[in-house]
Amino acid sequence: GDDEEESTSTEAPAATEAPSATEAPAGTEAPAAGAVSACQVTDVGGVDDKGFNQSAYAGLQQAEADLGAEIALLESASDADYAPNIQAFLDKGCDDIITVGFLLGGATADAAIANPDQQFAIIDSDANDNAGTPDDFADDVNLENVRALNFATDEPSFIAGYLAAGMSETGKVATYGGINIPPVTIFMTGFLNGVNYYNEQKGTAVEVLGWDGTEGSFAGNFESLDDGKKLAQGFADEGADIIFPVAGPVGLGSSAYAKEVGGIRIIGVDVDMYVSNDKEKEVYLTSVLKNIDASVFDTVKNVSETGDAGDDYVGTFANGGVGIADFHDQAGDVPDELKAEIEQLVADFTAGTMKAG
Amino acid sequence: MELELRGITKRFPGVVANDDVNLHVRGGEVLALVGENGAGKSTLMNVLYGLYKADEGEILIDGVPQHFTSPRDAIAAGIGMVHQHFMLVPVFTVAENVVMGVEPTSLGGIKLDLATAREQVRTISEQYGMHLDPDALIEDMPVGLQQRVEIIKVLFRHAKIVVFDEPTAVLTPQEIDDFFVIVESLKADGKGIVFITHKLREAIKVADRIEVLRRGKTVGDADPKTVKDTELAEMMVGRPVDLVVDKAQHEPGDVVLELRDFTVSDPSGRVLVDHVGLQVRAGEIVGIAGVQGNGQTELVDALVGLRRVAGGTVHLVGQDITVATPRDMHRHGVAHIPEDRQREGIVKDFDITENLALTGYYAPPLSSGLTIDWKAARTTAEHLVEQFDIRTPSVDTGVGTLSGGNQQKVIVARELSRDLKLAIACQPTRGIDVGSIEYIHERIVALRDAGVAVLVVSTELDEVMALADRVVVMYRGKVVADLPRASTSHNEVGLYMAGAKESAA
Amino acid sequence: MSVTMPTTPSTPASGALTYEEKRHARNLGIAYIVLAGITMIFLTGHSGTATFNLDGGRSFGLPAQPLAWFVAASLSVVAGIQLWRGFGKWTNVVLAMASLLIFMSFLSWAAAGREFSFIGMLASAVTFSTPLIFGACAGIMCERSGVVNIAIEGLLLNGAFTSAFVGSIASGWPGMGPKSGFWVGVLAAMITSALFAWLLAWLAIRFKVDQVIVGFFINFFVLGLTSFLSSRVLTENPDYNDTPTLGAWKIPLLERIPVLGQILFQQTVFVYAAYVLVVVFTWFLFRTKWGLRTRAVGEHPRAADTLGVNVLRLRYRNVIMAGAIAGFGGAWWTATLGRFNENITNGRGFIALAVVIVGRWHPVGALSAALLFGLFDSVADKLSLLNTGLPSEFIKMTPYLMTIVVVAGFVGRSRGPKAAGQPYESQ
Amino acid sequence: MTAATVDGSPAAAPEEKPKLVVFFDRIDAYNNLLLPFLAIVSALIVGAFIIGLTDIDRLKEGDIGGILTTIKDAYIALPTGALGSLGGISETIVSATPLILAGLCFAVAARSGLFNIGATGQMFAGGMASVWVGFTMDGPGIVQVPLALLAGIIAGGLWGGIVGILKARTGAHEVITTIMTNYIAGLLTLWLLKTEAFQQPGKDNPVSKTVSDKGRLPELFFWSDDPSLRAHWGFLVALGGAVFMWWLFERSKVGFELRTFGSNADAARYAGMKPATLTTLAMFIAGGLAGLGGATQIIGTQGYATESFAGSIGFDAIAVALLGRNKPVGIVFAAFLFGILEAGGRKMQLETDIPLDVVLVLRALIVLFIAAPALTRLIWRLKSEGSTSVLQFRGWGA
Ligand SMILES: Nc1ncnc2c1ncn2[C@@H]1O[C@H](COP(=O)(O)OP(=O)(O)OP(=O)(O)O)[C@@H](O)[C@H]1O
Ligand SMILES: Nc1ncnc2c1ncn2[C@@H]1O[C@H](COP(=O)(O)OP(=O)(O)OP(=O)(O)O)[C@@H](O)[C@H]1O
Ligand SMILES: [Mg+2]
Ligand SMILES: [Mg+2]
Repeated sequence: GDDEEESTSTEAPAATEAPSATEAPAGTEAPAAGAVSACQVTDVGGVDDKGFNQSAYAGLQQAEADLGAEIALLESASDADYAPNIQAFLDKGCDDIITVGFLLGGATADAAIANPDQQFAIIDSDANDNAGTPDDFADDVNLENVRALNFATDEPSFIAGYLAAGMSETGKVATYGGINIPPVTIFMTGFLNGVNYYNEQKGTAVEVLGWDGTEGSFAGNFESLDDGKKLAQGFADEGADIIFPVAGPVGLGSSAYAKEVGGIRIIGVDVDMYVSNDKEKEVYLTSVLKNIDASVFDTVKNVSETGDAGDDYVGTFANGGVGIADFHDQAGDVPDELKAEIEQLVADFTAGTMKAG
Repeated sequence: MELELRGITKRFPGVVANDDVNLHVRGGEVLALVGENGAGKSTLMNVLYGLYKADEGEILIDGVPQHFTSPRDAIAAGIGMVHQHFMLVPVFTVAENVVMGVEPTSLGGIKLDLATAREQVRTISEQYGMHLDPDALIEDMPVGLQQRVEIIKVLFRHAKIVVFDEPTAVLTPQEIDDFFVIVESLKADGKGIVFITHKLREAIKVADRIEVLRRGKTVGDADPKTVKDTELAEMMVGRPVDLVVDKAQHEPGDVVLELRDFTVSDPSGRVLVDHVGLQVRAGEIVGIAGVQGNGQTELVDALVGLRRVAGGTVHLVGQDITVATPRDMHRHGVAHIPEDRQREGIVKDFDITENLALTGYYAPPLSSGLTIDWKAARTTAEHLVEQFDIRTPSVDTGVGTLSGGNQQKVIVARELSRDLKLAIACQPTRGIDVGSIEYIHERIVALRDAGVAVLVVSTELDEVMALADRVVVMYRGKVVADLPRASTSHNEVGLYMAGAKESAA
Repeated sequence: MSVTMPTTPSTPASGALTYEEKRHARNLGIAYIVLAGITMIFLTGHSGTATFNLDGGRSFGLPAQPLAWFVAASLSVVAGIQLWRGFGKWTNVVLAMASLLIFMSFLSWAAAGREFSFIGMLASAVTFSTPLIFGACAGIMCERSGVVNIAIEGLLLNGAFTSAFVGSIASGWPGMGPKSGFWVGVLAAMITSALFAWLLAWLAIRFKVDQVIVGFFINFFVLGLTSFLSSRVLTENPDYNDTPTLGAWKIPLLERIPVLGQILFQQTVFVYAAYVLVVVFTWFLFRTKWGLRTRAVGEHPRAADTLGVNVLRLRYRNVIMAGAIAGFGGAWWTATLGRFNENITNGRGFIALAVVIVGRWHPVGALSAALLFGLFDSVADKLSLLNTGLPSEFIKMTPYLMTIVVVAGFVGRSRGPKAAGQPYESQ
Repeated sequence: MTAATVDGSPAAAPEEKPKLVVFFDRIDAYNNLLLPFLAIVSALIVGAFIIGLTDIDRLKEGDIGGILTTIKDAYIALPTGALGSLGGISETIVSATPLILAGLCFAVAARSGLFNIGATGQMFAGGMASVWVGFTMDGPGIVQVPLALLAGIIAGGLWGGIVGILKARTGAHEVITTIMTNYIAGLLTLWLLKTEAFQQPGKDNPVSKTVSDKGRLPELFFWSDDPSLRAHWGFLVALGGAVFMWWLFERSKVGFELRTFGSNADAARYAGMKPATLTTLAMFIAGGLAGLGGATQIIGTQGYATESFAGSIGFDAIAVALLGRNKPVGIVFAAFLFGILEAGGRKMQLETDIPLDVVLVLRALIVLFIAAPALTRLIWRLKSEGSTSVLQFRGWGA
């Protein structure tokens, strides 16, 4: 049975993690005449944020490697940098400008309206037009030339919650965020709902520490790893044995704690942390995947092939935009029954018969 | 031991502070160094002490040229200095201040051996009869005792030449007498002493030789046995100086200031000024004599609104001003020359114009509405600089660079140059040269003659006796005597000041 | 520079403080009344018993509402006495007791009907305030000798980076394991931070550059450089960013003391080092020749100079030593997390600066201030678990708000070494 | 001043100089232009080494020529990016605008003897107030814009005033309280942006409602219809702030009191000034200036508020103010220098592969060299001048 289970749980990521493997054969046929140019503007986190900026850039780098795309990067030092950074790329004549994060929503929309022939993509935001009168928020204006890349990360988080609830020996699991903003809390809510679903299904009373649906525990930043360790220690003091940090590198502090004390499992976020954090790989039960790189790659590919970034995109289980990683070393700890249930959940989400809400 | 300074020249930007100065002192000899404010006395001594490096000239000890690059070298060569502004760390104890730099230690030179330090300090202090508690905090000590700490510092380092830069300026008469006893014993010990002072009679009294410095140059020496203070003053200033205050008879008018049961206490409730009653009439100078620390400072501070009045009333021309603020007092035509010139009286970073505007900036003619009319302020300042003979290149010069005497003149000019009912002058001539003293005294008398009520507070008995029409003596917060000047003597007032006598007054 | 005409002790300058103290006393009385009122708020909402878990399965419970009643009543009494005649020398003790009561009452309110690990909260305060203690000691050492050090943040960050980087590389050296490699990294952190501190001293002393500007320069410079190296060197070579973490080193016997054992004696070497540093530093500062001269140089450098103390050399030495301390403190991150990350110190150096001042430039004061900050930080963490209904942003404010309350309410006016920030000209 | 140079005659009537000459005397062309120039040159030389050393890939390959090209490109990009085009100038101005105001904020407090690290928090307060006015009001720009700015001033002023009151009433050290109020303001902003009153309807991200076009500060380059020229009248507001500060300290009564209090608190008390009021007022004015900076950032540059709109401006501004020696003209120049480095740094990032972090290091170097004239003099062997004046904050020391 093990074999089968394992392949199931890796199935989702396989579909997205390696777009080059599944779809990119086309990449080799990338148009030789005038390579496509793709340019990324980061938010204030910078490109090595071990989060979405870095993920997005990984997608670009892949496009460079596989499609021969010309890539460029501008890091923003402050919110006031977004507009001029986009402008710099407009002046440079990029084929596709990729902006990262909701903070860039306004600047991206402004640029997109002013330059209707320019292709844009934005991550974690539907570019919204910030111009206009107070009651005329044109967020329903669907900007043709902006491809919004969003991710239903509540789906894999839901599964992570279900899994955590099933795996917890103390009946307490925990999650925390970087700061209390939707791109972060969507994970936490998914996780909470997953745990509650498990409780409903099994009549258990597994408790979630750190998030009650509106308020909870936050590191207050995405940089201080020690905050991650402190929070993990606090959760452990309260008896939690599985922790799901949604705070970029801060989560590494929790992993360090888990490795140090043993007996605590961590659920990774964004990427398969078993792979990306070799140092503490043994603490990861699994990871919630948000395959930004694949969608960015996909966008660049679209531009290079058709000249258009493509329609708005919501990463789901169905399209491989989100996923849940392998159990790796901990596969042996997960009961088969639970594995099967997880597998079923993935299938239900993929089929659209299950909702995370 | 013999010390010789030869051809010392020291320049500051725009100033030649010492210009080819020659000087020598022998062990067992007291050399008095006198000169106007800014004549270069302190500068010369700082060169000697290794704090400044002379541009030209050399320092010889027993004929051997010395190269002092820091006070360390000077100390090692046997030179000690008691600075004009004390060099004491206020939050340290006596012992800590004394031993710093040559600390007795234990634990292999790491741990401060305070027990030994205390003992050493006590020994020296007893040897010279200075009675100092090694554990007392400097900031809690009266100035006289602080000075003794400075002296012990010097002795502790086995100095053979001791420089005293204006040691008596801040001392009470009693403290000055004690100080001279110490000087005598140092001299007897074979130490050479350089004694800088503005009080010419002191110089004549203790010195074996007097050297006069003017505008950075030595203008000659004098034999204290034969020289008269007027001669010395003329050598210093370059013109004859009137050392006695010229004061015509003047009939006082109505009561301007009246204190009744005036009481001031510190926050812990200790009474500092004890039910004082006092009257000052128009055209009258009342001098408050008293040893420092007997409540005069607090009395004035409370009077001008810088301190809370604990009880009693103050009336100015009949009006109750007990709770007036400093600004109210200014508005009422009260002038205040503060005791501590540098702390309160001036802002060192400001230029002369700004300092002259410091108390009057808020009202016409210097100001209307929200702004200050700096043009008017400048004109006024130029006028005052001329009128009060403030020596400065321009009114844009920073006050911090002026000599003490000229700083004091800035304050005097500012405070006395307007319509006044009452002028309060605290230690108006502390640390100031005879030329300026003469001038400031003249102004005060002129004020009286113009019908202003004047209150002079001075620990300098001579000053009070010279200026006052009536002498009030404070002792332990109380007024112990209120005597017409004409019918009292230095001696009598001195007794009241020392608490040896109490009058029914 | 600052000693002008010497004056008698009872001038307004020294009186100013005491006048304020008097007003302070009155304000304190009013504050008690206000606090009693606030405590009444704890009567609303939750009720039930708050359970505070200790070690070894022990715990104690506090009934939220009765406690709030009790505290509000006691505070009213205390307020009355304070306004009526004050507590004299007991003022601060009473204040501390009152604060403790309010604190417990607040916690009981927040945790009514629930439980949480009280001991974990305290232990975490001790653990995570450690870098603040090192940073603050570095700051005190500089400022006590007259050099304002805004660069604590940069020095800590450099320490964190260098210890991780060098420590990782050194563990690969022949005959060197990860543990000894780590300590090589710590040494390197101390040396490089000392070098940066030397730069601070050199620029501030030799060239009289405004000390605050140099501090900012070092902060920016270190942040830029370590971020760059982190992304270009560490990310590309994960092996260069991989040291072991130092687990708890339980002190035999002591660790078994109930409650205290877990809070104080089951910590890492860095925590113990911080406490040793505070003790040693305090002793040195107030009992040794070096300490006497250091304090003199910070208060009145010219006085020290005229006694033959080499002011500038002492400043150089102390600032460099402070750098080494901060470097060591920076290594705490590596010891705790086994790696470096961009801007990992994230403003802790500035909190340390505040700690210096709250602690009134005294190592023990700084220790208390750091612990207090750490405590409020971990209180915030616990609050976020207790579903109090407070927005997370407000909970996050706890340590910052409380610092202000403590400073305004307890510490009052604090005055640094007089000469701090001024360049010294020996001529 | 002294008997040694000035002969007895008092105040040898200083000859009346024309105003302009006095002005240029003060500017003192030599020291104020040559030195900064050499300072920048020194910084660029040191910076070149840093760029070279951080170009790890080329260094590994031993590609010295490549490194030199990078340095050359970088140093061409820096000035051309900032000043080489109208767009660059516009961006330089955009960056300089809030820095001027926040720098003035620091300087006003500094000259009143207070060390105010709180510009960040005060900008948050001002920005949030102005954005609120901006999106709730719907009047003509001529009414709405000044009102939004005023709201910024008041909110920033109050936020700073709290620090002043705490200091005046309890003695709480302003360094502590400003650090803490910065954090608090950041958290409050984040919270506010999620409240119904502020949050953009239909969105759940913490981004505020948008200020309508007429509520925005007008464009500076109004004749051009290039939308990327973002520079706005906030720049004029900032210059106005500088003039205000000049007026405050050089002309006004209050400014004189603040200055006196900043230099010698005892003398201020003696002269009848009120220390507690002055402390509070200084912090209010300082906070107001920073709040105005926040307001121009919102209703000028961004048009809406985000949780990090104050960025690191508040901190950079301390360097700006100190560089400008806490004088308005100096601050404007220093802010411009920062603006140039920011706008030029963008082009540098784009045209070379020097990462942003290294650009920041370069900036720190330039600031340092400009702040250290003695160092520059030593390097270029210029003859030394009198010592540099150093600021004093009562917080530290006397
Ligand atoms: N550090 C300095 N920088 C510039 N000028 C100075 C400095 N020290 C002293 N001067 C100037 O040098 C001259 C001599 O000053 P000095 O202090 O030696 O006078 P002094 O004779 O001691 O006066 P006083 O009797 O007032 O103490 C004065 O003009 C003074 O302004
Ligand atoms: N250090 C001081 N030395 C002298 N006078 C002082 C001092 N401090 C305050 N005063 C004066 O004492 C008076 C009252 O001061 P205090 O601070 O007690 O006022 P308060 O009425 O209690 O103030 P508040 O109402 O602001 O609490 C004021 O006129 C003030 O100028
Ligand atoms: Mg970065
Ligand atoms: Mg002198």
